[in-house]
Amino acid sequence: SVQKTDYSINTSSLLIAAFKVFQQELDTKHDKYERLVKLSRDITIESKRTIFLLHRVTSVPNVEEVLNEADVKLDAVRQKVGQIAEELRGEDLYQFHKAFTSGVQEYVEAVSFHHFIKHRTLISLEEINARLVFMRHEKMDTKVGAEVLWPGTCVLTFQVTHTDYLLGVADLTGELMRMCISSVGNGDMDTPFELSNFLREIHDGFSYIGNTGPYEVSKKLHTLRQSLSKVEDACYTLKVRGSEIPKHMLADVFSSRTALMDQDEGVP
Amino acid sequence: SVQKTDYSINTSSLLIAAFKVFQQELDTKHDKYERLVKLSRDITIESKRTIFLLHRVTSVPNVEEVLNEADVKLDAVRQKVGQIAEELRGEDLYQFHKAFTSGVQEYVEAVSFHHFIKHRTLISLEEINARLVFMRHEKMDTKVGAEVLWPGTCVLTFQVTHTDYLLGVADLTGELMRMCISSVGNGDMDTPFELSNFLREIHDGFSYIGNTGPYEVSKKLHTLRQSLSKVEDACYTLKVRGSEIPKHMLADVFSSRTALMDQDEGVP
Amino acid sequence: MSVTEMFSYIQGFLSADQDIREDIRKVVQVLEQTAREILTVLQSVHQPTGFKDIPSKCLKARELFCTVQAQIADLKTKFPVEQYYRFHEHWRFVLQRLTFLAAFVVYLESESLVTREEVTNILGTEVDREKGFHLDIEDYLAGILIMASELSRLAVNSVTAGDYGRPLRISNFINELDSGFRLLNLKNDPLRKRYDGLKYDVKKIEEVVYDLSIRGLAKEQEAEGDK
Amino acid sequence: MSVTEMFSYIQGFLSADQDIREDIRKVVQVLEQTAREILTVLQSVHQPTGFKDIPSKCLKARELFCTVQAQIADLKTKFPVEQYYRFHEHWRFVLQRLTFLAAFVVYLESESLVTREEVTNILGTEVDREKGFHLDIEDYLAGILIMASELSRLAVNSVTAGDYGRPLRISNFINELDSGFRLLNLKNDPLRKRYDGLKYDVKKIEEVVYDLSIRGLAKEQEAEGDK
Amino acid sequence: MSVTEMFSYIQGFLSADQDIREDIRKVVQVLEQTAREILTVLQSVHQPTGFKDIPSKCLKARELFCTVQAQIADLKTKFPVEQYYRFHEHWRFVLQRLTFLAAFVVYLESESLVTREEVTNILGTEVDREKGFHLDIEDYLAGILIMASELSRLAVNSVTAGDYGRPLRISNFINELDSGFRLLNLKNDPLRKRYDGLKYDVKKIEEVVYDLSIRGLAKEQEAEGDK
Amino acid sequence: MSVTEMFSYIQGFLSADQDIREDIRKVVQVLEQTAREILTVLQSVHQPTGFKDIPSKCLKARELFCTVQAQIADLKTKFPVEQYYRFHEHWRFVLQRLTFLAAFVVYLESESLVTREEVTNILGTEVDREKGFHLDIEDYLAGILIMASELSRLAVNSVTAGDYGRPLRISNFINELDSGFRLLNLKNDPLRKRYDGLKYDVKKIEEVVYDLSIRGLAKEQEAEGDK
Amino acid sequence: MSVTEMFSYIQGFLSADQDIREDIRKVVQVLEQTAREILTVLQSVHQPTGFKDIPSKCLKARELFCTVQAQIADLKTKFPVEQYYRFHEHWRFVLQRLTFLAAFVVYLESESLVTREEVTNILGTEVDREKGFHLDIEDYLAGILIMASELSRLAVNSVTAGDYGRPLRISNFINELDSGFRLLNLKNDPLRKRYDGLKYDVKKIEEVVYDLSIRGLAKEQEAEGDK
Amino acid sequence: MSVTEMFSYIQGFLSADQDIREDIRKVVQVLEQTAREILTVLQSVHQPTGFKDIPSKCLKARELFCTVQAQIADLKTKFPVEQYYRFHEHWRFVLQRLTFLAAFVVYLESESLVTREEVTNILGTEVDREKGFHLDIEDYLAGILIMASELSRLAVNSVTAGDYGRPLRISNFINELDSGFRLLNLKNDPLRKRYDGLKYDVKKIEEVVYDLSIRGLAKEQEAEGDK
Ligand SMILES: [Mn+2]
Ligand SMILES: [Mn+2]
Repeated sequence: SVQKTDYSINTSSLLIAAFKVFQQELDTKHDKYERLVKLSRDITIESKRTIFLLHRVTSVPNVEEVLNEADVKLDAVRQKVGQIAEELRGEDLYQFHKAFTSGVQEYVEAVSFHHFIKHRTLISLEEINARLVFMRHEKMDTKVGAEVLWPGTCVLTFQVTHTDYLLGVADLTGELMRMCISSVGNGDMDTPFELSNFLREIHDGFSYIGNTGPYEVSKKLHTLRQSLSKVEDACYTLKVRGSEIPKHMLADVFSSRTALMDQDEGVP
Repeated sequence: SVQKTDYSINTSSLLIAAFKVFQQELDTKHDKYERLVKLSRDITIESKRTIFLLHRVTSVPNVEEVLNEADVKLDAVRQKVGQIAEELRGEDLYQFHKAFTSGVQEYVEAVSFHHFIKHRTLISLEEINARLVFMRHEKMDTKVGAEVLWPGTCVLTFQVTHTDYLLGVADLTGELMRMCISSVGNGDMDTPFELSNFLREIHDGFSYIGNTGPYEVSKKLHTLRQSLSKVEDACYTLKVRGSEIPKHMLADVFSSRTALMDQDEGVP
Repeated sequence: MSVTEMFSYIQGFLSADQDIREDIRKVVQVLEQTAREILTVLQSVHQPTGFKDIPSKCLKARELFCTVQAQIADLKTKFPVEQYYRFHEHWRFVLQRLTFLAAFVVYLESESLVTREEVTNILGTEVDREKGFHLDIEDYLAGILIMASELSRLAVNSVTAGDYGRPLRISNFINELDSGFRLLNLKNDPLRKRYDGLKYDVKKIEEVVYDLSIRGLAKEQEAEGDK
Repeated sequence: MSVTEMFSYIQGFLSADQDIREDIRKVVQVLEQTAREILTVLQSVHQPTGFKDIPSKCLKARELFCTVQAQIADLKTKFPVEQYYRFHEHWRFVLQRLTFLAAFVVYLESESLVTREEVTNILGTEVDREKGFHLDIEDYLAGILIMASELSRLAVNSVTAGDYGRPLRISNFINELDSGFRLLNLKNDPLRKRYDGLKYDVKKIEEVVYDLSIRGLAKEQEAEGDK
Repeated sequence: MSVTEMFSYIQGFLSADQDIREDIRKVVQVLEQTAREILTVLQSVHQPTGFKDIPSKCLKARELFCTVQAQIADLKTKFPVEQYYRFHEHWRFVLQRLTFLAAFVVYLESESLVTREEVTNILGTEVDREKGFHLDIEDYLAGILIMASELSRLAVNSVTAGDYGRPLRISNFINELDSGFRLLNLKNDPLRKRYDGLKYDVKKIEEVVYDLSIRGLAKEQEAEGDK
Repeated sequence: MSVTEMFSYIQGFLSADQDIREDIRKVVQVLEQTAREILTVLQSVHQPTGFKDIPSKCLKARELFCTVQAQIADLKTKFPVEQYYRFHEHWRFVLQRLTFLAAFVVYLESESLVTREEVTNILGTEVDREKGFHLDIEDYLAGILIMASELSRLAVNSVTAGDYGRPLRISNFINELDSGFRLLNLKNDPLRKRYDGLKYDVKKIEEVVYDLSIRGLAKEQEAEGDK
Repeated sequence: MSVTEMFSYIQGFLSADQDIREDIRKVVQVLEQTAREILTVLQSVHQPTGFKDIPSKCLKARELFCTVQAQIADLKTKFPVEQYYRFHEHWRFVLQRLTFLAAFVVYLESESLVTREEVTNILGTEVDREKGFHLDIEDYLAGILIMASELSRLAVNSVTAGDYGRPLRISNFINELDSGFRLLNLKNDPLRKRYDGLKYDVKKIEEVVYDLSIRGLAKEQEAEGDK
Repeated sequence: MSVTEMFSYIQGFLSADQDIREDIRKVVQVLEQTAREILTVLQSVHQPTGFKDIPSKCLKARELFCTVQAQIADLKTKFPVEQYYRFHEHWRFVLQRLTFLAAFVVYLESESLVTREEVTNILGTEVDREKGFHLDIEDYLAGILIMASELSRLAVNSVTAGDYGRPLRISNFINELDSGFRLLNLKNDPLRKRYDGLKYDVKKIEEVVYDLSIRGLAKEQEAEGDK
């Protein structure tokens, strides 16, 4: 067979030399992308587990304990976010955004759920970002993009984007809905109304933003509306059921029920 | 608010004890799944890079060198497959199949491409599996599912499924098509016809299987048919172009051309 | 081996695979039929008149479970024992239904949660995966969750039938179950969705208990409910 | 900060973002218009008469690139310098086209491959990402591949115009380019697809060279082609 | 026969087919209009005032079914009798709606389940498939399931209208229906999906009965409902 | 006219068209912003405290509708009046939303159905298609259906807020609306799909009324609601 | 006006609209038939024997265009003139086909590009949008692009038929067309997609010219083609 | 008849239906297997060596068609003859494939278009719909179109195999087929889509003929192909 002379062996070629540089540049980028994807998956899993843990607050007496345990878990997640920040040192965050956006959204969901349970307010983007500041000891020379505090130490930050924040909060509403239904199931008469108001505020916020936000947000609006309607229905049920008995009698009813169940406790 | 008595603190509960076991079982499974996904991604990337490397054979004089380099890369990939086998020790392969199927398919694609270039035949499933046997030194006690050869050492095997093999071979055809076009571009008059026959055999094989195979295979048939038609077109062009000059003159034409290009070589 | 031989070999494998699946499908269809029969037996407990002879209905269901055991024994012969998960999708659904039915029978008999071991005894599967045809943990959990939803219905209908003690006992049971599930880290999968449904069952039962409480109907049967 | 305030704040951010994108879109539209004009100038080299005054066409294109530089300078002012990849999609396509045009001009002038540095000079972008508005490496490569396809067309048309030396020189050039690309590990992305197209360009040019060879038409201009 | 002749002949065939479909579509549109009118008549039973004169509404609906019969008679003339399934999709939907309406009328009149024979009498179709334009069994079942969902609504509204006996009777009826459907081995098709909806209707009606029970509103009519 | 001249002329035409679309898009964006502001005002009626000052919220919404009128007046100037349907897609969505909002305001004020004429007055569009920028009848109907779903939410929340009379009135209103829609012969289009959603709203509201009835909470206001 | 009256009125409106659409659909079907007939006449120019009597084929096509004119005249009567864009989708496709056919006839007759005015004359539509049933400019352009692809086929087949001069003339024509289109700023719409196909036509024709050149077959007719 | 009896009866009916479908599926699977075997035989004509013994391949295919006839005879026994369209979807696909194979054999043997009657003879189906298991006309057309695309592949590969006369004959054949299809008024259905593919086949084959013409390879056989 007739084979053409090869050009790639012409190692002196400027063109080939240039492409060898390109090869390295591309491989480096892809490798970084892969590492970020893996970090993102880890963050997703741990955040989800934190959310599961937090749902226990509706059934345990010691809420603080759960919150602390969750905070420890979240600290571990933040360490992973720190690793992302490390990877992004001196890079353009948006260049690799697709690799870790889903993990970050899940973290926002977890941390805002934690915050809501503790403070009954919506965590702000600033508050989230304030906890994503990492101290690093530099073994080698200081790199670009990291602020030098004193020799050998620097501060790394990670900035959650507005869109990731919004998407995380949109998912939060699903967890709030679950918490609301659980509260009703546990005989809690106040939390559902509180959650309903909070969820309604978030819903109104999202409908104020409407379709000016990113496409992914609009996609989640339907689920959000369903969650709200489930919560409103739950509050409605509490109200109509409660309407059958004068308000001042409720306390009696419940104290007797609690007593009733204390007796039952030994039964598996 | 009225809060119900909690049952989860009732640590003596048999039910809760059972669910603690379930929690561990599920977490262990999910963690394993995640590790397998990561291994699969690594395998995919390295296999793809091997394929890129192998495509250089159409332009370099020393094919052996490229093949050896590719084999070294494939060895690294096999190590990763070994790690999968390690994870699957004593497990049901199919339980975690979704986690690593794409990586394994890509490995099949790479290794069968390597095999075709070397032997001009289709690698068999047995040949593939024969190279996925791993020796392991056991630090701890011997586990189930691994055959014990002598104390401290055992053999681990990984079995590529028939479906993954088929899907990998289906993807191989795309690479064969690329190789065919490259060969024509490099003035190689024989490889295209060889590739066209081989590809036609694979095509006929797939159409013999038809829709009795898994759904994913049927999906790839269209691409396969397109590849075949590109290769057939290339051979057709070689033939009609070649028809304008008597066969015995071809050698002259090409030897003069090669000479011509040798002179040019210094020009970038 | 030539390309043609290779594809013939693979085609042989694929045919065999399809035959296995066909065989499995047939047994599973029969199993589904038996499951529907057990369901029909147990459904009648929701009728006002059904509350009286729960024990006899349980016995009848137990008998049908012998048929199930035979059918599952048949199913086991249809495929290589170590390839359970290769064909899992085929029987996943029916095993969940059967687990639900077993759990429901056990609950009706003893008001306790069936263990995974008990279910495997009732259905005639293995306990350990290594031993062969077993019950996947997620399928077991799914079956339990189906039962939870049946129990919320039972709570409602037991009030209609005039049994005011049962709802409170169901409430205690289901609350403990809920606590158990809270310990699990579920993925975003069908099981998670089903578990979300459990919250509604808990809520529904809570409402029934509330209705009984404000009318003072729960108290009289308290002693009885303690059993 | 209340929920309402939070959403107002976010809404403010989103509006600002939209405004930026609107601004970028407008400049990019103007850039695309200029790119089409340069293309029209360069397209005429494919005409039988066009081969004579390639240099004058290149000069004219060079002038238009000054306009491009001004427009890119304008584009740079529309968004924060460190957020290049946030808005990348907006100008990705036009930058690839402009790279192609720059590479084509340089090839026509000197029959050599434009370097990434040269393109950044011609377009008025930065070389280093850190310095600001730069040319993404994949966009540079995409532009080069568009040119390769244009060169295969040029090889065909140069034969029509009676220039039998050019195809062989193009063939050498494009083969070296192909060797370069073989070194890269591309993902399954648009660039990979485009690179697959390069194989067809190489094949096409090879066919032209073959046609010339068997007719002995390549030889006479060999000396000329060596320049 | 030349190719042209053959294709001309085929075109004649295709035109005839399209004409038939056009004719069918027109009659089906008219049928849908009549179905909507019957629905409007029957919908008013859900109004608080509607419970009083159910008989007169049924009479009115019966009259409209005469129109339906005429329209179906017309439909039968539009296509060859043995090609029922060739055009089935065109009237499938409206026949299901009409079956629902017929079943609803019969239930309101006699609180019993309409048989397939009765539906064919009311609509003017054939009983046996062999005899011609008949009611497909799956369409009959679909119509019955639509009615089940309408009955759960009726149970709710009858309480609003102060009729506390009806829900219990509906509950019994629907339970029997549910047992009936459990005898069927449905495939994974639209009918199966619709049947899955039935359990929600069953549950809804049970909750209505529960609400009446816990308030002691069901007792007086229980004996009556037991029949 | 040379080809170049002709295409230059055509480009002029296309540019003009694109400019029109750009202008329309901008005004529509502003309209959407206003619509969202009205929505925010009206949505607050769902809050427990919101039921007290519905009138003041309506007033505020009415003020914002003046802004809408100005913006629609602006929109009218952006394109030739007879090309309404050429650009219909641009404003179709926002007009449906605005119709919903107008219908909701009118319902909150007077508990009656807004007519198409009233909507055109509130929005400042023409009544007759011939007169220019009008409200397409299908868009009017779509807006009405969006309101129906908002009313079912209002029925639920009004109970939560302790207003037990409103649900019954909403129920009557929505039933009348349903009868109206049943007169229409809708094609299989988006409107038909939306209309299918109406029956869920009807059912939902009926269940609210049921919950009030069985607890004797609806009685005091029943007489009133009957009118 | 009561709700019922209002909806009856609306139904009248909807019916009228559906009738119009039905009428339009029928005429369009007939138009499509005529278009297919013209196509059959013109297709024969691709046959080796077809090159001889192009003029007679054009005459025959011209006759059929008289039928088209009558059918379009009929179409115009089916809807109010100012609602052209309301029903545009119905005839958009066939008008593009007819434009292609008109452009092809004109090219075969005079080797020149048909203007929009000429097309409107041939089809019997209005030139100005204001005057009524016109040819939308984007549909005109789409028709032209369909012809371009037909011309690349003609270039190939004219070589087969032994006419070596035509490809070069087609090449010049299509290059001019391409330059023309490059003046347009097309959106990302179907037209843009079609235009992207043009460059394949250009390339294909260039390759035909190349094949003739390298074999010295183009020379004799070159002078002629240059005009 | 009680509800239970009625549903038992219905279940009997449904079972029978499912059994029929199961039977049909099995025979169809076997038919598909035979079809794939015929395909394997015929596909070998594309191999360089395959052109020599087309006749022997056709004979082998003819033999396999005897098996097809037996299998179709078996299929006919599986369901009542007048319910062809009830189960049409089950065999539609395989009948189209078999029609393609029959048409391909006939073309290879005699270079003529198989008629529907011939296909029915080869497959052993009825000619008239009234007579029973027939070949639906749209399935016949679909099979023909599959063959057209196979022929364009054959044209390419016959050149590779050194047979320069065949492409021209295929070209004439396919042009005639195209004219035939243009007589049909196809709806916007799968058949229409398939037909749109035909023009690519036509073009592809024309380009093959062109390549032969320009190299003077088609001449010797031209006279023959002209007939
Ligand atoms: Mn979540
Ligand atoms: Mn690949």
